[in-house]
Amino acid sequence: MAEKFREQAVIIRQEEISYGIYSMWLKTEQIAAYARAGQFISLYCHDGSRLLPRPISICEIDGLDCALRIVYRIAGKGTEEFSALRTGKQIEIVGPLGNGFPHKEKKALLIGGGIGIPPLLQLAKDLDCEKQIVLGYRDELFLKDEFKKQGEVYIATEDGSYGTDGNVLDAVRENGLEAEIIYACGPTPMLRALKAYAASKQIECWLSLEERMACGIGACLACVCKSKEKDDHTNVHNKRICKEGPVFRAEEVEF
Amino acid sequence: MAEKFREQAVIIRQEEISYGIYSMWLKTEQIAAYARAGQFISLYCHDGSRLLPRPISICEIDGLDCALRIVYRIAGKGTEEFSALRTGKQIEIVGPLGNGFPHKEKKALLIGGGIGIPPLLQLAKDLDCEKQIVLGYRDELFLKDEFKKQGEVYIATEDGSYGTDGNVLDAVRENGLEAEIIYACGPTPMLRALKAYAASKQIECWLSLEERMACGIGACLACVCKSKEKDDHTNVHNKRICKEGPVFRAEEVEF
Amino acid sequence: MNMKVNIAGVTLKNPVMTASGTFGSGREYGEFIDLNKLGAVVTKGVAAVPWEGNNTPRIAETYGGMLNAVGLQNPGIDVFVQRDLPFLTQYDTKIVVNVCGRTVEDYLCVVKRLAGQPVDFLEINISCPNVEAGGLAFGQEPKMVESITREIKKVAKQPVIMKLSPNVTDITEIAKAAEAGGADAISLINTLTGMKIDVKRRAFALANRTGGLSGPAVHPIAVRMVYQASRAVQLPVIGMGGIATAEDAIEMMLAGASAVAVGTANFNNPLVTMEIVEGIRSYLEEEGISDVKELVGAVGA
Amino acid sequence: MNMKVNIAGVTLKNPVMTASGTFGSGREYGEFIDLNKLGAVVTKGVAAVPWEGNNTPRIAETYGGMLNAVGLQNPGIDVFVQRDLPFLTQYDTKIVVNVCGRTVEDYLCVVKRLAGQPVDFLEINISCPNVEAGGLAFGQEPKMVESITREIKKVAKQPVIMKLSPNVTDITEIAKAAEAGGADAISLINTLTGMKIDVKRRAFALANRTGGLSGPAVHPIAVRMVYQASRAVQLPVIGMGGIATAEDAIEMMLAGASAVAVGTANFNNPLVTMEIVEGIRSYLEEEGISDVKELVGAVGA
Repeated sequence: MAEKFREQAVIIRQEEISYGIYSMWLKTEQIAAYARAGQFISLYCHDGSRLLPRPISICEIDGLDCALRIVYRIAGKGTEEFSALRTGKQIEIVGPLGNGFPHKEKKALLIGGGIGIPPLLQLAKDLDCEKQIVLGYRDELFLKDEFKKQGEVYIATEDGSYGTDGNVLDAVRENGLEAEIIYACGPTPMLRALKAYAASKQIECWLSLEERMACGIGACLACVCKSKEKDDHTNVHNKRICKEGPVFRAEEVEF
Repeated sequence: MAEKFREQAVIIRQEEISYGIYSMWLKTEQIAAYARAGQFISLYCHDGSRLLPRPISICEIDGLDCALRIVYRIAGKGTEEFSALRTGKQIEIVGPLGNGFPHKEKKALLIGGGIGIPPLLQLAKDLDCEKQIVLGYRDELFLKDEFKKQGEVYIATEDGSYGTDGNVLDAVRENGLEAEIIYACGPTPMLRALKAYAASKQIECWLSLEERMACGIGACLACVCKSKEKDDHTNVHNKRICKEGPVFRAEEVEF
Repeated sequence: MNMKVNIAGVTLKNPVMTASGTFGSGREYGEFIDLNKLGAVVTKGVAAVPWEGNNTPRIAETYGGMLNAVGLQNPGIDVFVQRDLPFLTQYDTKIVVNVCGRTVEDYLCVVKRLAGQPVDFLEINISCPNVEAGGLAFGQEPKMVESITREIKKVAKQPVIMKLSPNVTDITEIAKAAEAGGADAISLINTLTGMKIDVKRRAFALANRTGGLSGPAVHPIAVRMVYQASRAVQLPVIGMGGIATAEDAIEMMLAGASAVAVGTANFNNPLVTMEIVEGIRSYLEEEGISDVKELVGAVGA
Repeated sequence: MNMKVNIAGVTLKNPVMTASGTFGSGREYGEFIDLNKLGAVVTKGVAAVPWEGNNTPRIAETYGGMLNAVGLQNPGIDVFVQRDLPFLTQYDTKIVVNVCGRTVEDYLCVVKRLAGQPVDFLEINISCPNVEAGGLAFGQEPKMVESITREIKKVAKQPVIMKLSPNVTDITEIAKAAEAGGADAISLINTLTGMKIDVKRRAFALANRTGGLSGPAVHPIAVRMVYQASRAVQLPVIGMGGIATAEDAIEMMLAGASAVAVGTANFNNPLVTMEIVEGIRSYLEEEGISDVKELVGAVGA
């Protein structure tokens, strides 16, 4: 049974790194020491009108300093509240949650789209193999330079302002990228396209999915996705994204 | 029609002056310039789970600096929230509300009990006549020295630790105090006793009442008290404490 | 951009009204906002004779909401007509008079008295949980709703809005009963019956023991009922229940409301109605919608 | 100080239970709290066969609460008995199995299957608003409540708790129907039917359109219904609905609940049940009350 903790984390620093996108470093007691790339944490609001935790992917892990980095977009009042927290303020978090990415020693494509980009950063740092990183943005770039330290980076922008004019698969094709394994996180249409692409090329493919969550730990069955086979736990064709996921083999899940 | 304002006030300073009792100075835009002794302001919580304003009596008015002082007791989560506000923080307030104390040039007794003491401080400063101040506490004293600057102060404590052992009326009797007018604020049993005392001595008596409020401005009819005569506004035997009050002639109201 | 809506033949300059009982007769909030900018002012309930209301405490805060048990204190129809109505007619807004009673005759008396008066709508409160007789008792039984609606329609000279209670198993039955009785519109939801106990004193927080729950806490229940009711009848629906932001108001209209009423939120922010009017306007602009009426029932469209 | 309570002949070490559907079968929250310290664990609803539940999104946050429309996804009684029950019996706590079904036969099938199992109570869910057949449909009609209770009692080997819906005009009628059918206890409230609309997409927030509202927002409604129901019947009442603090739990007991269940609050704080147990203990100490049972129905005393 994986270790999970509820803690009062402390904001080490926070900055807006792109329009409406924030990077926050959190000092934890234990969570960072147990966290893996692709896992997430639940963050709780101070305001009493908002009860549910906000699940946010871990972007970087500093195990030595027991610190975690998250990079998130303001998507509502909860994340807006988080974005106003200054250095030294506390925030209640639970984690690490979910399974995280597998680490395989195969030639890899790491593909991130939009706010699905951050969780790939820790993975890129961890993977000790040949890796190509494809990042898709609507317009404004973020985290690009940090990924560049980890491998070759290919960019696609929807407005064509940088790199390939189009989506991440356009960038894969334009640059003739090949791999034995794909790790990806991003919007559902992108993940669907990657699932089809990986199937057609017979590439192993791992996708990090997203869904509205309540408990974040597997109890409430809110955040399920359809699975190809009957799931061991649920005994139906549903998998819990917060527990069996958020990272799944592409063939396992239907979404 | 009295001027009322909704403002973002700024905390000038705040301190705990007795166990669980806080003194807060607020910088206002306009409210302080219009406020009178015995009026109150509504303070709104930051936390979204608490919707109703907290009505708190004005303790001191600094018209020149447009500042207001309130002294309040932590009575729940709302006032607990206020007590944590530090210098420079904002708080939404509405005021000035209610009628305030009349100012008569008669030999006066100012009588306050517990958290009903603070609103008498501004009155004591304003009244330009002979005045005797009687303050009743359970045990720990507060604001005593500030009242001493305004007139002769007599203290009663329930535990007998200071001054008269008993209540404010015991102190009035013990010290043989006499007056032509009484101004009072405090717990209901104290106000009832003062009403009876003033009637028996045929002294003019003004009491500041309290009741649970919602709107604070006279619209919702939550905070009424029974009145002896049919009230002009309500057309029944009820007066709105937030609007016709909180200060009433003792004979006018039944409580 | 059009912000006007039409309810039973009467045009409101915008869909934002006040909710009865939270706004007096407009005088107090008129010190904070320009009443001319409201779609309509809905008055506190008025009865044939003055009512004293319940004992205090009449109010208790709850999580994201509040309980009230004011008990329909009101000065009676005579003072209302002589004093409050002339105040309201100074303003360029529609006037909805909320009518309450303990018996059918009570309601009819007020409705008749208002026949010649400058009133745009009558809102019939058959859903107040805080009075012993009348109120909620009339509003939970479809047959009773139909018959009281019919009686009122016989004597009413203004369009009649029946205000419905959420304390029912099936809101569509009640809405249909109001329609069958000839109502011109329905408004919902009134408050949900609730209770708060002070654990320190081990006593009821309200003198009346129970009270009506309102505020953002109940908004999802209100949206659901407005959605169900607006699909069950052909009548215009005035949606209320926990509206505190322009988003909440828009949500209510998307669910099926032709107009909305703002109640408890006034207590939290006396300027909230103005902010909601402006917020709806901004939303329409941002979304490129030229007529606010396009929002009505547009969920899932 | 005594924290024990007795429900239908079964002694719980304290009055704090979990609310069905929020706590799985205890395994997940067991990573945060000591299940031995709970009065009882109430499992997620289990049916005769596995249920897939509703489409996603199944959840939406609301002001001071949340809507869920999970739709009773469950692994079926066989897996439950083979896997989840043995997990729970490791702990020194009482086990309440929540039973759901689409037909009376479905319920009976599960109840019979549990007859020989180490289960302390059956909680019969006749009040889920999120399934097409069964659920709420059984719980809104007194005659139906009485008859399904009677059928279940015929085959049940454990005490039967009927879980009631708040989506009714008169909760006392439903409570009395459960009593007439032979129920050993009642639990309330299940969720209130609500709806949320995303104004940006102009679409329902939940795939199921409507969902069940829970959380502190609904607490005053729950307290009122527990108060009414506990005075209408002789049965023990398990109170739930928005309990998030020890104060909320005490309030519910003062209203008339013999035990309480904590649901949505677990999502806000996985340790909340432990804090509530401790908070009740502290309250009793501060108030000089030697037995938690003295709180039951003690409002106004």
